[in-house]
Amino acid sequence: MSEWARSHRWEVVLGGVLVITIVANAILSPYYLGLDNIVNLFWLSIEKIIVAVIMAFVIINGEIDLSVASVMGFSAAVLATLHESTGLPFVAAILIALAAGALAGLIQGLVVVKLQLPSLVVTLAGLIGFRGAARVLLEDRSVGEFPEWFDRLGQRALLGPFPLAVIVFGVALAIAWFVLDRTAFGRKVYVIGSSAEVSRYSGVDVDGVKIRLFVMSGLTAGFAGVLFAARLGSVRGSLAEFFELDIITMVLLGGVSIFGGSGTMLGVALAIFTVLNIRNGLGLANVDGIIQTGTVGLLLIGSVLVPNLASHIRSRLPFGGPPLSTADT
Amino acid sequence: MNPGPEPVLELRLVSKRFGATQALADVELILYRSEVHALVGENGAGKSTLIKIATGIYEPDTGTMELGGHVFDPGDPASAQRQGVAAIYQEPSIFPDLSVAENIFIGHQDRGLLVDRKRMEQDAAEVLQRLDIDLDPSQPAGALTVAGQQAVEIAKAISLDVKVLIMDEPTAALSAHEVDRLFRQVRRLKQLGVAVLFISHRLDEVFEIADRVSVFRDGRHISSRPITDVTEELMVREMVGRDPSEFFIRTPQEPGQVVLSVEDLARHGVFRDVSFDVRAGEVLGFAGLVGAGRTDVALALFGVAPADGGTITIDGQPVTIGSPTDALNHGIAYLSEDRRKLGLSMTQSVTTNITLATLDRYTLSFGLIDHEAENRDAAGLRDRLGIRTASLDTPVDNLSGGNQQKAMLAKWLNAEPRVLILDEPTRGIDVGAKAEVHRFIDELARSGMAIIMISSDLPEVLAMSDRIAIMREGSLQGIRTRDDADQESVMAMAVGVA
Amino acid sequence: MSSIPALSALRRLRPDRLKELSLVALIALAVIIFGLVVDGYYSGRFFNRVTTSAVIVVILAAAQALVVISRNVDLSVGSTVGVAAYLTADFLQNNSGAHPLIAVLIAVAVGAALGSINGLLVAYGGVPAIIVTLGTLALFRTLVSLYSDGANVTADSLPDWVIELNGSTIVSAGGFDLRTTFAVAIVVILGLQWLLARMRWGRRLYAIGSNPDAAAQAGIPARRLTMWSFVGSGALAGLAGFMFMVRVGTVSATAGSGLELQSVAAAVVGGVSILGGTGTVLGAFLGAILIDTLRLSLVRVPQVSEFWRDAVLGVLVLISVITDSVLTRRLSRRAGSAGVGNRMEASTQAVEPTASTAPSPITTPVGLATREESIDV
Amino acid sequence: MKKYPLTKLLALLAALTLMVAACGDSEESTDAAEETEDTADAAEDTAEDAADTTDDTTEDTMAEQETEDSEAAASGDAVAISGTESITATFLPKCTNIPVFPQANDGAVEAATELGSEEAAFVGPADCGDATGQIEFMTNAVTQGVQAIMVSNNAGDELAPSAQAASDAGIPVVSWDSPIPSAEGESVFVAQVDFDETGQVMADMARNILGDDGGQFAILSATPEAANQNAWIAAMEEVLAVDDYANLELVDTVYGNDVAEDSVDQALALVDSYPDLELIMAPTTVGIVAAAQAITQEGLCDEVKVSGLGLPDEMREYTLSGCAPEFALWSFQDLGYLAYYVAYGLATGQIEAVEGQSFTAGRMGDFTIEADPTRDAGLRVLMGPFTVYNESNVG
Repeated sequence: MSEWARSHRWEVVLGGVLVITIVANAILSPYYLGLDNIVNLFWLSIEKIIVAVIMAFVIINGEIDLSVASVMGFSAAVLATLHESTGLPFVAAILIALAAGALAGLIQGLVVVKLQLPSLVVTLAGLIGFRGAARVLLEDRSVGEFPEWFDRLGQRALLGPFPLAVIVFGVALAIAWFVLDRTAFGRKVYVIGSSAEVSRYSGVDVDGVKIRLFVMSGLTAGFAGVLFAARLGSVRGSLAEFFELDIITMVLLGGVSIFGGSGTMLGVALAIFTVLNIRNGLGLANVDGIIQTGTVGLLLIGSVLVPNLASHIRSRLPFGGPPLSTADT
Repeated sequence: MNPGPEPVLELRLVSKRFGATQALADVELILYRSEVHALVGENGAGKSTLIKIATGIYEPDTGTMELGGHVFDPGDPASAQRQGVAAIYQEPSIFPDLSVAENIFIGHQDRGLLVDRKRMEQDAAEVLQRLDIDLDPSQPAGALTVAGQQAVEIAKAISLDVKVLIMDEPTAALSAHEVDRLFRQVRRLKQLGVAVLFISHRLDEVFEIADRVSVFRDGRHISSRPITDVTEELMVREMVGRDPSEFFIRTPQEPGQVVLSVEDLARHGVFRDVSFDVRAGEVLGFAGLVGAGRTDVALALFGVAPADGGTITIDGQPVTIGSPTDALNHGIAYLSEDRRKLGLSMTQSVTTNITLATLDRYTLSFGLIDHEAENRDAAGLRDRLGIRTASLDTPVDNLSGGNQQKAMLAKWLNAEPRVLILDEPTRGIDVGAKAEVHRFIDELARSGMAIIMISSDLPEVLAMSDRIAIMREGSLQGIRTRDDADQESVMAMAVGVA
Repeated sequence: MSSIPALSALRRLRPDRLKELSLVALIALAVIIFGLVVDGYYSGRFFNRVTTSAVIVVILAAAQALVVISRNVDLSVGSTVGVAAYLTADFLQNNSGAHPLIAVLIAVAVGAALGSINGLLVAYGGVPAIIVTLGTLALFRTLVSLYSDGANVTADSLPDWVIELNGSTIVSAGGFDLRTTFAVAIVVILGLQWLLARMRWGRRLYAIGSNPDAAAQAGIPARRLTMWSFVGSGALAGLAGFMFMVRVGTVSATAGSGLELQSVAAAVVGGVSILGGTGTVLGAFLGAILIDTLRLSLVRVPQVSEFWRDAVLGVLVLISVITDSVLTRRLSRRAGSAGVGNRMEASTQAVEPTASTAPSPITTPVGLATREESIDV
Repeated sequence: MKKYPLTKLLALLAALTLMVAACGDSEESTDAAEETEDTADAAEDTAEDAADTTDDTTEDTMAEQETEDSEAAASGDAVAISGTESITATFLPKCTNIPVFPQANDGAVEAATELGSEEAAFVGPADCGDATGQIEFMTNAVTQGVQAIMVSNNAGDELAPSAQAASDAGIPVVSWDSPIPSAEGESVFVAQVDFDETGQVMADMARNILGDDGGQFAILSATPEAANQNAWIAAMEEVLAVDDYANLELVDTVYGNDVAEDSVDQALALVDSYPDLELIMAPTTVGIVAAAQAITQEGLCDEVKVSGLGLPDEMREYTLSGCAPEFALWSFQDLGYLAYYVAYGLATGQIEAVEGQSFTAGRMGDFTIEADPTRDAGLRVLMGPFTVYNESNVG
């Protein structure tokens, strides 16, 4: 146990913060522990956190995808446009929308890999471009009147109190953990993030893994966009605008190194839970949105700073332990 | 050659302990003005700790240091430099984006806040000239070879007016030709009154350059003598505490079928007309200067930088190799010369590194990794190669250089290649580990593997190879059998005087 | 090849200069193409539009370059602009008689103060810059929102000189104005370019970004310099905040949001490597001008409707980046092979990937940064 | 008419696919991108054709008549809403950083104090760009079990599911400033002015400024998504179709996203693109002041005027300088006050959200709930009136 705790120091810190948050929320708000609230807590940010899970893969792999929020908007816009102007079965429209998301990821992945451009720049262009594509499709219109079953999937509980999206998130998290921690693909993601050249020299298909990740990122963003459309019941060109920084914040808070090669799905999950609980607790206490954002910002800095300072102080003490390693330096 | 009578740096009864490890125990070392003092010892002997103490990275637990007769307590490398002690490492720590001149003067432009680029370049040119180094001060340092970068570091030390220059394995990445040039610079340093502490695993170099030699073992100071008083055998015995006769073993055997055959291989602007073949059970050595194109041929065979002309034949079948995956599928593996950047994923565990190239073998359904099988194989290789590590889950970064080298070798052995290309397989590892690596090479050859060994260590190539291919400026000069090759003839071909 | 005079001139250029040249070529290309599509495009009016509009991003791109060169990033610049703009405007509405320079000083001081928070956390707190500035991006915004309590400062309550400053012109020729704000931006850019190239600390910033470990060994006070680079970045963002107030007149608590990504885009398009160590302030300036020219030109192309603009802009940015990197790579390859062809060590450099000690920003296929291996001592 | 988005979608997907195919070679990908632009142009033409035919909503004369009828019918039995108990409520603006919303909240606080009730929680997203951020606050309010929710809807029907959830939980949802278009989950909309009247007022201001000869003008709106702005613009376009306004030529509609900087850029782009432009009409408090600022700074006040909906505090200087001779707005404080009265009345059961319900809202007097003529479904309370500001009354 202590061995595990030592190698997962980040997760331990986050777990502590999460527990404190939960206890504080439970004491401060009588509404917090209700089942409805707990479901809502996930449901209200479900699209962001689903994308955060795949973003963790991309960042561990040493890349970044800034275009996710725009791809969410783009896929949803494709879905809405097909629904509005063709007689296509709605399920087919959904599939095409998902394919559009995957295609967006594929294009960016190919540019990154084949032209060897930094993904930061490529996906920054994607961020502008795919948002633009969504606006091209929808202009100033809001498209709704989706089939009732679709709206219901987004808005009503499906299994017990859980809406589809929350179930999807749970499954996605489990699959992500499995893939990252247990499979050869996950291993490659880490090793490439740690050193792409070593991987290349070891016969790992670096380009293939990267392209697959970008496609997965696009596909997941597309999926999240479709889920969002179902939850909102209608789609506009601005859907999910500005989500990217929130998503990246959650991943980095989860202890994933921006330089790639390290981070765990457990850490990302804990970071997601922590952020959601803090926002929910503050929301129930009628604290303004901007202060919620600021609190998350403070937490992001504090969660790296405090262990750093603690280890600094400890290293000054006689018989102190070895310095804490931070998530990324 | 009399060592100058004037002591510059004196370390007395210096000790340093890390947790349970006594890294240094009451060691003594005295450097005199205008001498080259060699420090030898196996990895873990305490050389690195000593350097770090002398350059202010560590503080000694006990003991005293004096520089020029005054107490020397540097505190940090910058302050050590200011007081006159600087160090140069095996991997030069230069600024790739800055010019040569800027690299030389970056730490100590004391002419106010402004940088007078012209004057700086003039000054740099002057320093370089004093050392007989032929470099353009305005060119970016990142475009230099390792040797060039080291020369920049030496120039930097000279511009700092250092009294003591510590050189930590400066020749590890250099070809013989470049080593000669480095030694010229070292002798020039000596003339300028500098005390040079020279650390190397290559004993022949120690005999060539050093005035005195100190041996360390297990954190203790074993001996310090004038070079004229020691023999190679004595030095090795003191270093390892055992008999040196077990080095460079090679069991002669009859090679088998041709496994790999290369015909007119070329890559535009890099190498051309390279033809050779390698048989099962044979070691084909590749000699030549660094930059002669040996590594490029290896990279072409391994598919990293594929050839654009010629044919590669394996077991009589022509093959196309466009990527490392292709190469591995055809049974070709390549052990890189650059362990840290290309060989090992430093932050990952020993097991992860060993199975990295063979991950598919441990993949069950759903892509699940069979941890049990993976750990079993890794443990097997650990035992077979004698990799010393706390556990298989330890990041390879925590292993010593020799054990890292063995872990890298384990990765490729696990791939069970038919053709194994070893690029500088013993660079920067100590005598003991080197012998072990050589023993493996021999063992692998006996098991029927075809081995291509690139090495800048000429005695090593001569001792280990059945045949030796010599390259110069991108073309193959010729292939000699072991019997009709010696240091002089191979070197002559490599530098083009033959 | 080397017989072509232009090429032999090119090969004497440092990579940074090549990059700047290729950006100038791209801007010229964009101007020519848009000139064919937009009536009256070559007018002083459009020039004035771009120069006044680009001022804010230009200064921010320089701020970003300052930290990115030392292998950091400052995502909080947009929020810093907001805080500085709001506090300065708030000061002016309460002290309308204050001298303009006092207002500039306040804006710069506020920015520098916020920058020093970032700097302290990064340099002395050991927190990676992206985490710190992602955090302060939110925090600074929260602070200004709380301070403003939803109230805007409007042009109405600001002294007249604030509104007049944006239109004030130093020289004018044929409708082409040199606006005061743009002139200030130019002075800032050239000054910073000069400082980074010629001042000791400027070269040291490059050194830190180029190889942090070597910088530590060379005795470069990396922490102090990192600290100051953030203070500088903050101060410039503060100046940009002042410019924001001058240009927009109405300042709300959300002033300047979104500018962080724009500044990163400008700097990166301008050739400042996100891996640190390379790039120039001049390049960042050109990057900002390129993006702003594209953006403002597109608004004026009648064939591109409101809803197509972002999509086209995204594609254009991508094309610029691709063209630029291909151009730079080709030129530097030719220049490189022509220049050192005879030297054995150097000639193998181009093809032997193992020998170079640091990944070049252009050829390294990674997103943000490669892990820096610590040196084995 | 329904076909054009599909054309565009196909063009876009085709272009993207081309880019993938051409990715290996950067020159080719440039070609592909050019092709995107070409197809863009083609699709764009179709889009413009279609836009001309989209507007046919309720005839505004009909709407006015209806309003008068229902007021007459119900004025007899107005319930005077009085303070009986303290209720918990949430007052949810589009965002907290645009001054009109805190002003509205001041009105709500005033009403709560009069009624002896607890102040409603004033919470919301920080940024109006965050269109779906209100959902979270709405949902939290339901979790907290508040007794009433007052919301200025920033999205379209995206808020409807959560409003419906609130309704299902028995919480009255009173929208103010900007309604939920489908009226799903909404009890009643407290309208500041009649949306058709907004179109009329804007058209009148344009005619006053441009004179009888008329001339070219353009609209600088908030975001393409903003429901109330879009309704006002549509209403204005209808008015323009009438003969009296035939000389007024609307040349373009652009969006400044309610961001000052973007609005400045867009205003200047309009001036550059249309040399004969004489007026920028900005039905948003952010856009109007940004446009006025830009025009003033560039010294173009003599050629181009600014009008629209603006805050007197922000616009005073430009009105006095003649740059923005006329603009209009209503009192947001009154709007918040009235919204709170309605919400309180519904929460305490004093009134019901049915057509014809009349009530007295403190200092503001009598109102009647009526069918909302600007939406297919939904009820509204019409506050009114508009105040048109010019140099005589801007203060």
